[in-house]
Amino acid sequence: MSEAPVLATQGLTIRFGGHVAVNNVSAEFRPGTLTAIVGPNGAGKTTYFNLISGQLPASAGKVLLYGEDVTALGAAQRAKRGVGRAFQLTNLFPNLSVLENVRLAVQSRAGLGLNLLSLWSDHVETTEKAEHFLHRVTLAERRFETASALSHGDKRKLEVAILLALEPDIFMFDEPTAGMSVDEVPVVLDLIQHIKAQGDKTVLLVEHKMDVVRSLADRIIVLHNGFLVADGDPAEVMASPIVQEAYLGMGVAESV
Amino acid sequence: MSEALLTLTGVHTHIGQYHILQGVDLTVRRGELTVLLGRNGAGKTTTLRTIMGLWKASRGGLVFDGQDITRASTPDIATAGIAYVPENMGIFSDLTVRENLLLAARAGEPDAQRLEWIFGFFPALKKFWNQAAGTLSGGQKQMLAIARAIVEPRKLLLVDEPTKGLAPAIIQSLITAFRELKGMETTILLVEQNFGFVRSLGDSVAVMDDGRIVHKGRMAELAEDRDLQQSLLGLSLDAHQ
Amino acid sequence: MLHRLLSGDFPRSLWLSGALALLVLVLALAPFLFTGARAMNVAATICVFIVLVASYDLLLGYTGIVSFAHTMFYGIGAYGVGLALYSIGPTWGAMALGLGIALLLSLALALVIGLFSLRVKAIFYAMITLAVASAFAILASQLSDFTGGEDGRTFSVPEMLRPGFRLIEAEVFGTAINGKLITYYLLFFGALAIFLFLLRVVNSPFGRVLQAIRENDFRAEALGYRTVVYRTLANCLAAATATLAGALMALWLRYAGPQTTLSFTIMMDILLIVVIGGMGTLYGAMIGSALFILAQNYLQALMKQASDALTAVPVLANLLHPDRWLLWLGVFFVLSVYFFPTGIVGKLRALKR
Amino acid sequence: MTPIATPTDAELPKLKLDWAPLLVLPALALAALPLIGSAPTWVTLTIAGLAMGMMIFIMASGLTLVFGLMDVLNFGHGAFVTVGAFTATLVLLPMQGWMQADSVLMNLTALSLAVALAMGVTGLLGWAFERVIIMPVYGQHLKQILITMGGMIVAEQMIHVVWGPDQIPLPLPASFRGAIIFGDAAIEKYRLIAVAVGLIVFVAMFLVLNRTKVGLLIRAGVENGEMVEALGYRIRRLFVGVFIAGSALAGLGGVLWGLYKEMLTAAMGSEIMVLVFIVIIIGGLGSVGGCFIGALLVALVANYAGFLVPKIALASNILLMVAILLWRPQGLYPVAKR
Repeated sequence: MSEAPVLATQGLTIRFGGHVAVNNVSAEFRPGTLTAIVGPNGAGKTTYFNLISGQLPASAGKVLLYGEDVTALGAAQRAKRGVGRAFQLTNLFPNLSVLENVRLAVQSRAGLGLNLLSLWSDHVETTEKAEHFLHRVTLAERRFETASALSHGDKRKLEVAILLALEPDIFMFDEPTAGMSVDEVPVVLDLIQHIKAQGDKTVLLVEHKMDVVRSLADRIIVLHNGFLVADGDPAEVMASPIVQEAYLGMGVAESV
Repeated sequence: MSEALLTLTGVHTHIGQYHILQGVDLTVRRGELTVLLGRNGAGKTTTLRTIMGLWKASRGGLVFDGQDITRASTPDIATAGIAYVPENMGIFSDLTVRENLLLAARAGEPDAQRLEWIFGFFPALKKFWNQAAGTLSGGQKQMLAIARAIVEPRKLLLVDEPTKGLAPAIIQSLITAFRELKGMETTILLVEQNFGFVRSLGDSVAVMDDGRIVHKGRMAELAEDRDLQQSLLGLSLDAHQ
Repeated sequence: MLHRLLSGDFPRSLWLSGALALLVLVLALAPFLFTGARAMNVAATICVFIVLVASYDLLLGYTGIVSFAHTMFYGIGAYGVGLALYSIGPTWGAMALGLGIALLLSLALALVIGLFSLRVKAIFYAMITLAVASAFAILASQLSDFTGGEDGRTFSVPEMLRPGFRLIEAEVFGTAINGKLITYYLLFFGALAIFLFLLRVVNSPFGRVLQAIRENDFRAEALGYRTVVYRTLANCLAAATATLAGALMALWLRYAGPQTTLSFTIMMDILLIVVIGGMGTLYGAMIGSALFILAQNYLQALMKQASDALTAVPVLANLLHPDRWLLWLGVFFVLSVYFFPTGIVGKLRALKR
Repeated sequence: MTPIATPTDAELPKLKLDWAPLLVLPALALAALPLIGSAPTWVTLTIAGLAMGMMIFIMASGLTLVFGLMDVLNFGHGAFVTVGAFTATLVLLPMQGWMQADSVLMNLTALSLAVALAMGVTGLLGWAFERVIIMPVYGQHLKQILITMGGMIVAEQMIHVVWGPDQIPLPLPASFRGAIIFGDAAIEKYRLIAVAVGLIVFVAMFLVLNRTKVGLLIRAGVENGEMVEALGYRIRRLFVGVFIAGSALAGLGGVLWGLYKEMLTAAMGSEIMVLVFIVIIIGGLGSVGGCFIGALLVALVANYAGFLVPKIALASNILLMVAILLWRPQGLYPVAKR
């Protein structure tokens, strides 16, 4: 844990009207680690993600990437700097083919977007790369279908493939297995495990399922009502009375 | 066993090109709390939405209180006596707590005595009475959503995963609320993934998978039978132990 | 060769390919096939409209931007060339200068409007462009000392483009090789080149990003594409192309005025052609323009006959009066948005399957 | 691990009223005074601006509310303005005698009848428009823009078919003509009436939205229509009702505007739509309060600019829009969630 943090938030805050959805959250994230962000519904987890990846502008505080202040930058510029984001609700290009969905990510990574005089179909290397990533999420056979025709589980996988194709330094997964069938879940969990094992990537994971969190995370951050209420090693966090009180539901079991 | 209040017979529901419900048979008995369990994507929310008329059944029939509601519109179903608390709670965040409840009281102002009874287990609502609902916390919104469904007596209450991600203290108030409602002979159909929350509350239980009901029975039996729990609920139980 | 020329984007329908080939052939040989001035006018207008509509399709069909300012850019092109030739004199230099200034003005306006209002949703942009375009049209007729006001400006073109000019004395297949013919081929080859350029743009990596933005701009942004940049660029491209179309039209008419270039009726025509032809296909612009311009020129005459025949029934006569052309256009437009959302090209492509 | 303070159920912060846009209005009026130089001229222009602003507000309010409720922007809204004005002639021209009689009562009777008919017809037309043109394209912005534009063209052409291609003069009723002399400033009576009508509409709309159950339902429906249905209300009926009311208001605006100009043309609706769009953009799409302020701003600027630099009167409104959007990119009163 001696490496410098890739990503840090300092006093990050956002208000919607009078409601403070994320309140003064400071945390640092280092390469080779997987941090799970947990908390009750409405705790601000997804909003915190949106603040980091730039979908929402912060009301106060900073987001630092490699020590550089990126708070004023938009989502696209942060994506260019290595922040990759998968969404909780599937968020695809519905009328484009599965392959084109992934190729758009590959192309963004390769910086080809503004090339307006070459033929899209001439960029063979982007196609090959996209097919490779589709293969990894077991979607290669469906590459010519339109994205909207995929089943829910396959859409989730495509979402993951797009994230992989961006080849980011920071992977942000927002409930990647939500709504997936039992046999599809391991494919995605293995992928996340694999990313973490590469050692130079930073993974952030919002997840409800505690078994998933327990099997993957090196560290847990607990958000509650927009505040960061706990941050540390999984065993310690799980054992902490504040966290049990706030989230893990131990109190309920006793009272029932 | 009491008589049936709501009966679903072979209900199929399509959403776009997806065939979500594939022949659901379900009976909700008067005065009982029926729990609908199942993993994500099994079709629980779709079942509730189909009952509410928000999505139309493509085949099969729904009978509520002796009335065929298969083709009825959502407002008609609501007027017939079904209240709905959706998964996202459906709070009107620009309106105050009071205005949210006012909309649910179709006759005019909400009954004061009933309000006091609701404040008894959801005190936060009284505290933030004239506050925009959007400024409430997630738990307080859930309280408001349930309060809105019970501010007038309804024949049947549909509640979709009320505990999802809530803090224990709030879950505790929900348990109190549901106990109170059971005491008043309210019929409830509750969708849940949190087995711990419903095991002591439920009378009947139905388990869904892949758009069908795969198990029906008494909650007491399921609560005792660990093997049955394991075989039926597998992953979702592990996730919430 | 054809693959590279068409950027790999073939018509993908036998009927469509046939119709397009026929259209290109007829347009290419028009001076030798038709003799009347009217027929030549129709052919020239089709050429210009193909460019104008195709550039609008880049916005509407590919990027999902609704703009009502397209005629403004078209007008800038026409006035740019026209006013330069009018005030400096009929030289190639004046023409180039006028075109250059027009392009710069169009690009500047497109950039400003784009950066300003493309951040938000389609409706917002539609309203702003409508407001700006009508302000521009009013401005153009108010500044009558400069623009000629409502009357517009009639001007002379460089000698080579004048009807009196003869390239060769002999006639070819009974057609004089004069300045008018040269102007026509300037229009035809200009239009062809611009169309092929647009076809390349929509099939480039950039074009795919535009489609992605149309589908889901939020997601495109999260992939690292700055949607404002892409939309603005598309906007500028479309504006520049429309400016060129305006310049070509002015050369053909040797006139620039508010009715022929800035009027809202032309904006409606463009919208209608894009929808009827098929949004997001570019070929729709070709088929749509051809059909529309033909109908406009020959159906209106038919309407007049019908209206004259029905003077006994005033309401019917009114309905069929040639001035009510726009009424039927509007009805047709609404119906085609409902019933032919994919347009002629979409229908023809579906036929194949 | 780092334990951090647990949050509490602290008092939630209250939302504050946003005053800044309200101050722009007097600021603008005061800034114009030295430019114009003469106080009486300034008074006349300001009153004219307020009157015009009120009329634009009446026309724009329905449009912005329908957008807020249904996420539908009707580019054909201007047709209701024109139809309203032309319909009024069906009463006003035959009743010219009453209109020109020297009796406030007779004038008002004729006018009320005309307004009632105009609002009735445009309301009905709105209902038909919603059914035929808009209902099939809910939620599809692109098609909405195209199709409502088409509807606008058809309506405008139908005016020609029914009323012929010529302009129709529409004189003011006798008792509304002339001006009140106030010091050195002449204030036209009709402008004062327009201001009064506009204020009444604004206050009524505010009260309906905030003090009645229907208003509550409208505000709730803006946010989550499905839930309103699940509570047992027919949201479609509510939406159609709002659409009809908005169309009828446009009709009312059309009558007022027609009398103001004393001349009707089939294109008057589409011409005024440009101002209406600028107004609702400035106000913040969907915001009735913003629409009110925006309308007054636009009209004041139009009148001041029309006096100071007549050639660029309309362009001045574009500049105003640019300035406001640079200050508040979502308009003066942005509506949440959009």
